[in-house]
Amino acid sequence: MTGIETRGTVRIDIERCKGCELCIPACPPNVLRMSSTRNEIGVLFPELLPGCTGCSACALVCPDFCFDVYRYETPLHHEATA
Amino acid sequence: MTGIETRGTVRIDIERCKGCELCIPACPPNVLRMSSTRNEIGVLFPELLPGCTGCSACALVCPDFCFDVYRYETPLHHEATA
Amino acid sequence: MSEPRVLSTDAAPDEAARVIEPARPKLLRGEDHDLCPGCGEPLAVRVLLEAIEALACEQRSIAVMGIGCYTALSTLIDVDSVQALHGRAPSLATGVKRMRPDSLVFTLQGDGDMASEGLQEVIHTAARGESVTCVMLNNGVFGETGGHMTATTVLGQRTKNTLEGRDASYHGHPIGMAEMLAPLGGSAYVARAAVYDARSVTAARRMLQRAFESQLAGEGFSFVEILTMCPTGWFIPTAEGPGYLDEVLGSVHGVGELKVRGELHEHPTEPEN
Amino acid sequence: MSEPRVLSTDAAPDEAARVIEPARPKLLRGEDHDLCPGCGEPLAVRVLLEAIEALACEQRSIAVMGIGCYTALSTLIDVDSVQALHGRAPSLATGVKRMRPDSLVFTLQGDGDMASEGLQEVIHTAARGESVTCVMLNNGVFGETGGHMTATTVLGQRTKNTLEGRDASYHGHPIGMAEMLAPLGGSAYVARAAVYDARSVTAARRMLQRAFESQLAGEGFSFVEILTMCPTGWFIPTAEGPGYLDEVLGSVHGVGELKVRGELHEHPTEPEN
Amino acid sequence: MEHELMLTGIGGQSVQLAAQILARACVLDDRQVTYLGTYGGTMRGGNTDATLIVSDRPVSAPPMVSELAGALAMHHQFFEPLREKLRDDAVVVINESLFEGEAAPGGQRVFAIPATQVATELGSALAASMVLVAAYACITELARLDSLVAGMREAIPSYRRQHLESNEKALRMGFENAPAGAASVWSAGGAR
Amino acid sequence: MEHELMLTGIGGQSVQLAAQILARACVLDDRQVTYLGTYGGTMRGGNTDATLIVSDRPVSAPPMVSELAGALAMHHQFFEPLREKLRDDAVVVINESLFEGEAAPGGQRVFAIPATQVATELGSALAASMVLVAAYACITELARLDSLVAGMREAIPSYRRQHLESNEKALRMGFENAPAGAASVWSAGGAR
Amino acid sequence: MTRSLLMGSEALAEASVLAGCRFFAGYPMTPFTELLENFAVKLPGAGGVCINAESEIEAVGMAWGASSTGARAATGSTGQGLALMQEALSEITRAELPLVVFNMARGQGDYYQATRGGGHGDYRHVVLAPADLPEATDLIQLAFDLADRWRNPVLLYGDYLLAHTHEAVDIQPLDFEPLPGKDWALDGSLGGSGRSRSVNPLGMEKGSKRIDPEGLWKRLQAKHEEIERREVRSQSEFTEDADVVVVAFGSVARTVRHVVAKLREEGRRVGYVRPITLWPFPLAAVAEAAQGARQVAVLEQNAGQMIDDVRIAVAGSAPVRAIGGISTDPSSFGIGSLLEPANVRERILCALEDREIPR
Amino acid sequence: MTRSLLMGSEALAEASVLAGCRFFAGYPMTPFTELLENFAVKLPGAGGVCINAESEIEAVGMAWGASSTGARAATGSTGQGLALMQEALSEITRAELPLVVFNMARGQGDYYQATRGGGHGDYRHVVLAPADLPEATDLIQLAFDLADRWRNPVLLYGDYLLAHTHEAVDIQPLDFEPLPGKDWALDGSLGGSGRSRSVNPLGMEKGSKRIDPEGLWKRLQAKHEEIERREVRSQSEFTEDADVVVVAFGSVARTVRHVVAKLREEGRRVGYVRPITLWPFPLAAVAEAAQGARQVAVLEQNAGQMIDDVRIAVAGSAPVRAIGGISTDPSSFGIGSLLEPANVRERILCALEDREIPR
Ligand SMILES: Cc1ncc(C[n+]2csc(CCOP(=O)(O)OP(=O)(O)O)c2C)c(N)n1
Ligand SMILES: Cc1ncc(C[n+]2csc(CCOP(=O)(O)OP(=O)(O)O)c2C)c(N)n1
Ligand code: SF4
Ligand code: SF4
Ligand code: SF4
Ligand code: SF4
Ligand code: SF4
Ligand code: SF4
Ligand SMILES: [Mg+2]
Ligand SMILES: [Mg+2]
Repeated sequence: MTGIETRGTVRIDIERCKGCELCIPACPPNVLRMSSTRNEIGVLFPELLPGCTGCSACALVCPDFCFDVYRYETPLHHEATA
Repeated sequence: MTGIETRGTVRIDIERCKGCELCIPACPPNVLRMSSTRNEIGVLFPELLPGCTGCSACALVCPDFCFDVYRYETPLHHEATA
Repeated sequence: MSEPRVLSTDAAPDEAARVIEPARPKLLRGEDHDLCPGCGEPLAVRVLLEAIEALACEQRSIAVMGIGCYTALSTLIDVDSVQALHGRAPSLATGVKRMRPDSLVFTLQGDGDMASEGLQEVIHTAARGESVTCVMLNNGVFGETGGHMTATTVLGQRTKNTLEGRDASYHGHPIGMAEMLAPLGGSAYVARAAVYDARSVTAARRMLQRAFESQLAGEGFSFVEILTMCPTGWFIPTAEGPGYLDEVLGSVHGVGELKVRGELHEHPTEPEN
Repeated sequence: MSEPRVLSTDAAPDEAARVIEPARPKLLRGEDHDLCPGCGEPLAVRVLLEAIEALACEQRSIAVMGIGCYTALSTLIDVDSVQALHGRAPSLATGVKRMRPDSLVFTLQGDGDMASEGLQEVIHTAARGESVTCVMLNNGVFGETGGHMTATTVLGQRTKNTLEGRDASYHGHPIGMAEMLAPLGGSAYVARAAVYDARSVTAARRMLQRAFESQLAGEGFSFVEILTMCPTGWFIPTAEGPGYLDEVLGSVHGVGELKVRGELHEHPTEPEN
Repeated sequence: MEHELMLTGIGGQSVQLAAQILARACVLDDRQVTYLGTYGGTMRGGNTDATLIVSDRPVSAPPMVSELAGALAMHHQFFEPLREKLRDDAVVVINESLFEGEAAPGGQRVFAIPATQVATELGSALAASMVLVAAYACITELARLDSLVAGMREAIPSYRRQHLESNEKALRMGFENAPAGAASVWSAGGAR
Repeated sequence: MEHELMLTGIGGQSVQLAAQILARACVLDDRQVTYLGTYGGTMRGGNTDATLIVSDRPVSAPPMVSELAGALAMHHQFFEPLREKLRDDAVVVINESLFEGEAAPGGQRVFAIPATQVATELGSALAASMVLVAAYACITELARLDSLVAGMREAIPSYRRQHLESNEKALRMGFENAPAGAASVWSAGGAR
Repeated sequence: MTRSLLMGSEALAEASVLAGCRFFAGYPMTPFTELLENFAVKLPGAGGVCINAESEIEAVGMAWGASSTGARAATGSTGQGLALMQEALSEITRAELPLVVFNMARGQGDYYQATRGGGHGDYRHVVLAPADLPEATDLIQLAFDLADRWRNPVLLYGDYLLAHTHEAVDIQPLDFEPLPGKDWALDGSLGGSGRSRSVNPLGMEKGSKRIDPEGLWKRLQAKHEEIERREVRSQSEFTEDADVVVVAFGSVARTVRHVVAKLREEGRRVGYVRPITLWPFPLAAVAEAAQGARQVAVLEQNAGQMIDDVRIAVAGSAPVRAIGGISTDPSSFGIGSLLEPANVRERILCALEDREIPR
Repeated sequence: MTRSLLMGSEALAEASVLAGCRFFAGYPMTPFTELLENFAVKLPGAGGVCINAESEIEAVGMAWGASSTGARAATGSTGQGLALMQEALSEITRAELPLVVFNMARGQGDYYQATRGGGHGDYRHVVLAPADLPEATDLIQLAFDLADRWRNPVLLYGDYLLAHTHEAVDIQPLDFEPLPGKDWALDGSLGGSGRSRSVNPLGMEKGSKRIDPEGLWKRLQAKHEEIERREVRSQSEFTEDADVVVVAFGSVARTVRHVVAKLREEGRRVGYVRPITLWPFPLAAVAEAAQGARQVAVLEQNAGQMIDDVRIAVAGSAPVRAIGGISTDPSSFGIGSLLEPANVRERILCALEDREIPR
């Protein structure tokens, strides 16, 4: 198989996100980055890139409880770029 | 010289004495004992026997500040009994 | 250079997957809250509730809330709660526990609440060996009233009235709450946690759970201090909060278990799981 | 058997003699007081005043009085004094000292006053490194209100509500005030004395003097705890007071210097003279 | 009949104990009783008073009295305020062993009892107030000896159990050596 | 002439800072000013309002107004209470970049300024309120640009000194791109 | 129970336990100390708890916590200790918790404290002021009932005389109307159900960020107005044809009652009104008694506090005059000469004869 | 000084330092926090000290200590923090120490606390209630003067509006009559002379076992009666021919003043009395204004507290009616709609037109 292995994923409630960026460095495989557009209250929010491991770190450090974390039964494989 | 050497003495304000008896065991040469008569407020008070050294222990432990302690320039000698 | 691919995250995945960590534990209600971006307090509250769940104490817990920013979270906490005055939670917890000896009774207080306004409450409660757990969220500031120094603010820390850092000669010295409570005869479990990264958050949950276990076992008083970020009161960008916590607060208020089952630990360490 | 000879003690001796110890030091006024027979508090007050004299601070001392039996002695103390509310003396002392930085400022409090009602006052004052000396007369009871247990009452001690002795499982554990204050960053001198015999009284005077010296040298906060007899609150004959103090209170609240010039002593001992 | 009396002494609890014993004895004798102890000042070792009102109807007066039908004095110190309140026909019982000076200038009936001496002879100087209160009860017929003893047993706190014996002896000595009914408050002569 | 206006936004201090800058600018321009900031609830991150009264005589009205001659909105959330108070002839300046919905149903004069966008382009999204307040001052002629800049320099707390530059730029951008005097409060047309 | 000689404090503790009190916390202070001692002796045997708290602030906090679980709880002190509890007492009122608070006061200088409080914001406590011990053992039972009924603190205003006087009393349990259930009481059982309970003085509710303190406070105000309508209690005697109506409460009223009865026997036209509830104050009873009186004389043992309420009640229909005053002993425990019949008599005679009051 | 835009808290701190205040201690609480912040900034430069105390109880204790040395000292909080200070405040009054106390209150629900206190026993504080910032900067200077003159605490009743409103003010130092020296102030210098000083609230004196609390308290009472005679301050306008006289204080009075002036312009017969001293209350001014009025309307932002004093003043000569009420915002900081002109206007119109007040 080609591409990046993605063992897990997250659901992000971007409307609740306050843009604190705590989740970004918390992600071990570094697959979160801040968006370039803003949400309803005018802040940037995280976006997910391929390679999530479903480790939950983001959920544990998000003060606004934006992340549901899932682990795939079978890992997916993504291309790194869009 | 005969008799007991008495290097010091005390002045006792027996009217202030509340009869707690703390001075009695405090006296190293053991020359204080409680009276058999009572003072104005009805309690027994200390009496001095010969042999005081002027060590101040009684004064230091008396909660009612009854003792002035003196040391004789020249020790006296007393008979032990009256 | 091509843009990295952004995955869709607005719904649960279509593929077969199981939930590892739900956004909210069972005891955390679904509403949002108004605490500042990057605040550490919601993280502590989250793991506290998870510890209750882990011990299956959902239906026997009673929270006593102090007054600080975290107070606003009490509407999210789906356990019975009584709101105390600023500083007074340990006494209320005492009254609650004596009348409900089978309940898991805990306080949730800030450092301003516990170490400044109501310091003697927690000390007396600990000395009495009261069978309650006191939890202190320590950010070294009165967050709620604008970020002033508290009795735990560490030397060098930025606050509203120590913008150049707390200076002992002018502002006095911090009090280490865990260190003060651990030697007391009545305390059974005393620990200090922090919530600045995933590992520390997980450790905080373990310590809370062990404190609650201690209470349930009737060992005496238990205490968990949790270092939390307050970027607002520290006057720093939110993203710098975790690092500042670890380096500035954490260097003085060392993390680990100070007392377990009534035994003092000479070198506090984090509990194994 | 003939009676031992009783010497006259109603006046100064006729023979040449010098005063070794006057009944009252210069700063103790001549009136009598109404404290109980065998009370230890007047002994502590005496040596406190002597320590002031020894440092020639008669005209620069300000006392802040707590509320307890010793309060009645404030009319005997010939230094400026301000009467605080029960438990609140350390804060008053703080205000006094800040406005009179050249004065020797000290509090005189009981264990009920300092360790129960106003516990956090002294801790905050110590942590702040306030340049005052707090003196606690510790008899393990609220003497004034009838001899109930306080936060320092040692396990096994008799009080009005622990006639069979304080029992940890029912009444909780005592707080060691000196031990609690010594580790704080702001405290410079911390010691515990007792006044149950001439030697201990003399040592108490030395410790008070060293505490005051520490204050005058601007080292920070200083603290002297003094164990005192309360035969009334202990429900024992006056003559048994000293022994009870030494054996019961003294065995838990160990006498000695815990911190000198900001350095903690691992094994507290009494100061040499 | 409402009999107001006060007891006074220096410090300690013995005066209060005596008053309480008398009060309990009167209740046992089926009277209505109001009793209040007060201590002078915030200090220890000051004066201590007790006020008792004994009646055969519900007591209406407060236990702060302006006029006294009776008084008991362990010591002359602090007796002044009581003396000022004595009615002309009051009964005054004093501890002859310590009391100095005039107890009742207004012609009141005064009984001098060597209470401290009697108690000391019994081996417990502290029981002087027992001697005195029993004498008062006997002279005024305010309470019976059995009731006094029973009242004393009710009143002694658990941590003072060791004093039961000596107190009982003192009560008996006081009662038996006093002039019984010499100023009865119930008889036509003594009552008002 | 007494001009009552309110500013509203979400959380943060930027709305308060904007209000304070305008207030200081008016003082520098020799007007009487009363300004009050309020925060919604005991919580952080809630709404935040500011009320300003600018006058050429001593201000008699309290800084809690029932009717508004002007309003500034950073965001539509929390604007409702202000809308209800708008006079028919009020001036409303909104942050077009975030504001959704109708700002003034009563026919008031509404000016839409892309404040967040302008500020973001200047490299400091937080300065959006500067853009907006400067636009308001320009449109209403309530204060001069120089006074705004001077007022901003007075108002910025010491620990925020790093923002002086970007704030000044934002004020200038806001002022210079707004329709000057389009609703002057001092002119016959704008004043009441 | 049978008649036995009990100290006031003992009887009050006894009657409280009889009324179902199961929690007490306090800190010693004369003349409150013995009440604490008696609770400590009696509660454990009744399945309750008494804590010797380390301070008054901690005591009221403990009682607050106990009450939040639905237990009948009480605390107390003397006025000075109650001063320390003011923040808690006003907040407990807003949390709508029942609580019984004893003020074993030093005299009557705490009338303002009891009726107006020193807490923050608007709040009211029902204040009961017994004149003697038999009445007090009834009123304390009423206090626990009213506290639960209105979910509001009820204060019993006693003093040294009440606390320390021994009387032969026979405490009888009283019957009251059934009370609503305490569905608000915390027991933890609803955790996780979405319906967990919250005892909150700030107007916060589970599941909602919206806080409505104004709504909460207005609801309280309405409740307090209802209490004003329903719970007024007082005793009046000899007021119909009285030239002088004396108003007095508590221990002072005990002496007044005694003295007025004697004066009536002597044919003097004097009556009295004795507020039993200090709040709600018996405005109507005082107003009615004042009708036709030449003077309303207020005899309180303080610098003049209840006289405010009397003036409000009388509303100008008769002159209101203070005939009491500060009166205490060297201990300041509040047992001043004003409590003695002769002094009270003299002051009432001054009012009757329009003489100056001795100061 | 020249006119500059100052937040109320800043102006108050500035005026205090100008008045010689050299010590301040406080604990943060909205809306008091900024006052503390401003003292912390201003005092050190003026040779004074500001302590961020660890609690309100400690703050008032520190100020007490500072005052006992003769320094001009102040403390404060909001009503809730002041609740915690009640024990100290009543005792400081008995120690006869000057002290200035700020209540940056949340609304007007602390009127009872300010005027009757929640401390123990009889005591009084002078209470000054400015309506706006320029007046406040004068009154705070007066507060320091009165505190020293009477050796009694003086309380400044402010609120969120006063503390947080920015106005362009020009603080001018005021002149007062010369004050007696502070020979009671502690400096330690008389130790050992037999004449050492004692600042004591219990009636204890050096060298004597005798304690005379009654004497002390009566002396205080006489002083307080003297203050009642000498220090009453109020402002009245348009009362001569008014149908309705509105009584209001503080920030509410600011709105009332604004609205009544407009109503007069419209020809409505309405006037107002504004107590500037809440204690001593301007009984005479209110009584006088009530003469001939059809109604006295009390507009206060609480459940009805000052209305007691108004009733006492009016003494039945006109009906007294409450037209205010509880009014706050979700934060409960006290900035409710009652402070807005439109609502005040409507309520006054209700009084003029005998309509029901909206609740
Ligand atoms: C008696 C009292 N004083 C002051 C306050 C104001 N106050 C509310 S929260 C708070 C600070 C809380 O600080 P902390 O406990 O550290 O909690 P944080 O806001 O940091 O979460 C203060 C001082 C109050 N509510 N009550
Ligand atoms: C606020 C308050 N609570 C209670 C009291 C009553 N009180 C006076 S002295 C005292 C006990 C004092 O005990 P301690 O400080 O140990 O002094 P001691 O009498 O033993 O010398 C108490 C409880 C008080 N004065 N003030
Ligand atoms: S679950 Fe782990 S890997 Fe996935 S986004 Fe979150 S932190 Fe990154
Ligand atoms: S941690 Fe949460 S609130 Fe912060 S940026 Fe990430 S998703 Fe947003
Ligand atoms: S001075 Fe020493 S030797 Fe003399 S009586 Fe006193 S204790 Fe005894
Ligand atoms: S120590 Fe003092 S009070 Fe005690 S018996 Fe001796 S002389 Fe008397
Ligand atoms: S002020 Fe600090 S503690 Fe409070 S919500 Fe904001 S970040 Fe959290
Ligand atoms: S009760 Fe105890 S402390 Fe108080 S005077 Fe008596 S012996 Fe001393
Ligand atoms: Mg904090
Ligand atoms: Mg003690």
